[in-house]
Amino acid sequence: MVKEIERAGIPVVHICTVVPISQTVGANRIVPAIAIPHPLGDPSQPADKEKEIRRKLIDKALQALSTEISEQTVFE
Amino acid sequence: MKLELGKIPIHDVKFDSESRIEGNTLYLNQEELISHLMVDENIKSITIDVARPGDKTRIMPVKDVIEPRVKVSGKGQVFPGTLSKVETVGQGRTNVLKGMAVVTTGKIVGFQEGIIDMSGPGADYTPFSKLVNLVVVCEPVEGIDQHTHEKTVRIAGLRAAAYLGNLAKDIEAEEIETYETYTVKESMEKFPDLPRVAYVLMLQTQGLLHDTYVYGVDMKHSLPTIIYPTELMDGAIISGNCVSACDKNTTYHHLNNPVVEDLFKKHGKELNFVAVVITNENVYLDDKERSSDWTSKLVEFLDVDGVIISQEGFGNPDTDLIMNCKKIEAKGIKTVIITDEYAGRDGASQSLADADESANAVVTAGNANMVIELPPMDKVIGYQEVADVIAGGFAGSLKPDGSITAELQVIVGATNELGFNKLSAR
Amino acid sequence: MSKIRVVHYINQFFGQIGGEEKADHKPEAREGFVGPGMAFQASFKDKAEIVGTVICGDSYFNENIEAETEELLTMIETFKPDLFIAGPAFNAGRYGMACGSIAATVKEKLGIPALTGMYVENPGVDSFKSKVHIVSTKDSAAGMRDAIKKMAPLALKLALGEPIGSPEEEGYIPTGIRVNFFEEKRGSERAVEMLLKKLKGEEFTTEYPMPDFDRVDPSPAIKDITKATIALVTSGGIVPKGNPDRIESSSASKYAKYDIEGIDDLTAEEYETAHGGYDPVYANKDADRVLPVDVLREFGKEGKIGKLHRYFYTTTGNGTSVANAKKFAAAIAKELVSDGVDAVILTST
Amino acid sequence: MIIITNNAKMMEETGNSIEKEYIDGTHKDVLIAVRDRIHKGHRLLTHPLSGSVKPNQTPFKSVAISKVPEKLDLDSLDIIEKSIRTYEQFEKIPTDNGKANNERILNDYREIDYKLLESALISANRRG
Repeated sequence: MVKEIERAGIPVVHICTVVPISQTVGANRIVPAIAIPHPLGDPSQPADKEKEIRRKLIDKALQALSTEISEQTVFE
Repeated sequence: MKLELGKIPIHDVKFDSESRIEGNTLYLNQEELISHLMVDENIKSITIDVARPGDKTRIMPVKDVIEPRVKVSGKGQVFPGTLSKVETVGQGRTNVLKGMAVVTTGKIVGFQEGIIDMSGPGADYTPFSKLVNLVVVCEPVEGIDQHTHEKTVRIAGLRAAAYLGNLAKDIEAEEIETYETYTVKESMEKFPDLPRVAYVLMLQTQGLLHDTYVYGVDMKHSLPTIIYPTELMDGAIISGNCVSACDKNTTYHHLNNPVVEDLFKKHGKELNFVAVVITNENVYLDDKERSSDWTSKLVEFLDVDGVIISQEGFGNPDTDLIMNCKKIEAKGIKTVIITDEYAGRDGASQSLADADESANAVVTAGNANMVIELPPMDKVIGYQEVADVIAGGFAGSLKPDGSITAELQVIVGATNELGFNKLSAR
Repeated sequence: MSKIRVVHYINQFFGQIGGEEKADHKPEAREGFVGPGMAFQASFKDKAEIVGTVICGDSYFNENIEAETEELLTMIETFKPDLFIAGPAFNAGRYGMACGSIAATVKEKLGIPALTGMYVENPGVDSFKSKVHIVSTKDSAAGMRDAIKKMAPLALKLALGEPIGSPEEEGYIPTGIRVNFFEEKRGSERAVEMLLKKLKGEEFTTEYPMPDFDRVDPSPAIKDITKATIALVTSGGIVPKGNPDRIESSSASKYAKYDIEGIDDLTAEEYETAHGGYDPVYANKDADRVLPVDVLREFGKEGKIGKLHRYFYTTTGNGTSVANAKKFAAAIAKELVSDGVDAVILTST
Repeated sequence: MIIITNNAKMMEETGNSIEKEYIDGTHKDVLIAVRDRIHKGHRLLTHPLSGSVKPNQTPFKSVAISKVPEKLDLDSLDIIEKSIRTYEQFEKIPTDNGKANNERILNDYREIDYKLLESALISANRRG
């Protein structure tokens, strides 16, 4: 999925829980997510805290999209 | 360990009152061979036929192909642990009937594949169309289960081959080829500068109709182990595999393992052929992990620089193949793998069920999904009705005139993963 | 035997109509050869004849792909060709896409052999190499002579139905289609030779390149993310409540696209997940946990991004089910490009 | 362990000591059911492409998975996904099972599927 979009010339950041799979499918910009059933959330946290977590992840994703890379990179 | 193979060319097989070899002709007393095989109480009847290269003959469904051999000198007998007593073979001299084979047929399961065409386009894809084949058609007693049926036909084939081989016991072969493997220390001293190479031979071991026996041991219950290449030449490994006609290794293939032969050709000149590591292809995933751990450990222990890995069968053995490759490469040992492909009839699909970047040196035996037209033959040896099943079932279709449109996978040995043939794909 | 009838496709530039300023040139058909067609004709000698040439502007074609392919097809058909040649397009991207697309369509719809030529990095190569033979050319028109030298004989072979040799022999880019053939040496001998080469560190060619690892070079970074239009794509199966398009819970055979204009938050009342592969409770309670529309809306208002794209794309399944995903993604990618999306955030569970 | 199967013989022969989930469906339905279980944290114990009988031949399939779900096992996921992909590849190849699959042949397929898994059970039983 990632590859085809990137092939069309659009940078993709892949936010996913299972980083090795993302690496296998050939994503170039990878941001590790929280957990499989809620990659961008944490139900154990209060709502505002959870939103904050999500904002941080998206910040990281945007930063990844703004970073020049030459090879597969995981933005921890 | 050193073995001499005495090659006795056989150009024809004829029925006669006395079984013997004269010149390049094998004369066979049919009744004698039949009664020799009828000792198995699970056999109801046996018929014997001969198919020669160029004949308009189709043999189906083929279970196994076996080359007749006999021990002339050295320890043990051929097919140790299955037909003869367990004793290490692979040294001394063995006589081989070159140019002929025993072919067993048997309808062990209803959908059994396996065609040998002695002429026509199908003949180009099977090495056995170039041999004079003594076909043993085994009819089992009623009510026998598939497992016993398989064993009965398996042993009958070996027995027939040993019977024929025995006719050559006292013949002095004109052409003798010598194969010698040294012990680890000897070979290091002899060839200090040559790259050390081992051969990882993967054997199909999954259960009913998918088994391989080593000195009589069902290989799925064994850990990977080391065997001298010359042991294979005396029948230490025999096939109990009836599925996947195109890429199963028949006993003939094990006796004439082409990787072993081609490594021996360069042995002592460009490489040092250290050993054969045999391993299994089990269904249970932990077994796969364990066995591939062991093959990589064994080749590391042998201190080799390079390894050739050959596969048998389709699908889950791809996983074993990739595990072996990956783990051996991870130890810094270079690998070349031999496999075949199922890329779809149009050749556009993914060829293997598994893949890894470390498998960067692959030899392919071709796409088994390729469709081939097999014209009608004058004679069919075996079970004609099986054609209906092969035809209607999955891989092909039988036309009223007896021609078959089928995938290459129904032809015995067509995409053999030992690299027995010249077929490839790109 | 009568001469093979050939139709040739070229763009406005090679049709001697004009450069980029004429890229919107509408399709036209002419009798005989035009431009590079002359060199092809010379190379065919009397075996084949270019009976017609079809010319179309690169932009015009690429902006109207489906309609144009139809129109061109009709034009080509009227010449009753036995063979179709497009280009060569060298490294011209839009020209390459046009050549590949038309050649593939002609081959499929008219049932005649078709051939084109491109530089290996032309985007048309990846899109069409499995559908039509593409001769490998240099990256500019300076390689025209060389291109025709390779294309003309291969074209004749295709037209005459002669067996086509390997990519190396014939000069075309490997199609990715596996074709059986007989080697000179048996497999085991090839394996031993390959191993010896690998051991010596010499070059060797694998007979089957592993497929899963074709990497795509990273796209350049977004220069100014605060101006960028960002689209959301997910394999986490987020759909409007009730799953109106019936996206399957696993092994999905389709994807869907939903308008999120005016939606600031994905609520439990409106959205859920169709994914059958994970515990859906958390995503059903708050789908933003999988598809972060809420945060991206906030970021849009705060000026951290240009804007969130009006549509999101969704399917189920996970990263490794490549087969279908590839198909969807190609379709999605095409839309994203034409919608002017600058970057994509793809979320997976 | 749990055996996911659409093979009636598997249900009959292995007795009640082993947990089984019967799938009233196709070979592919079994693979999908296995995949869903893997996503829930079960581990694959046997290879879904067991045997060299091609996926478009045999209508029967049995796969063993671990009993207790833990965290997602990536190797299992990888294998089941690849197996489904391979299945789908073979699915496209035209077949005419109606003509060929008489009861005897169906029984043979049941038997083979059963025996292949049985060979795995022997391995599995050695584990603590």
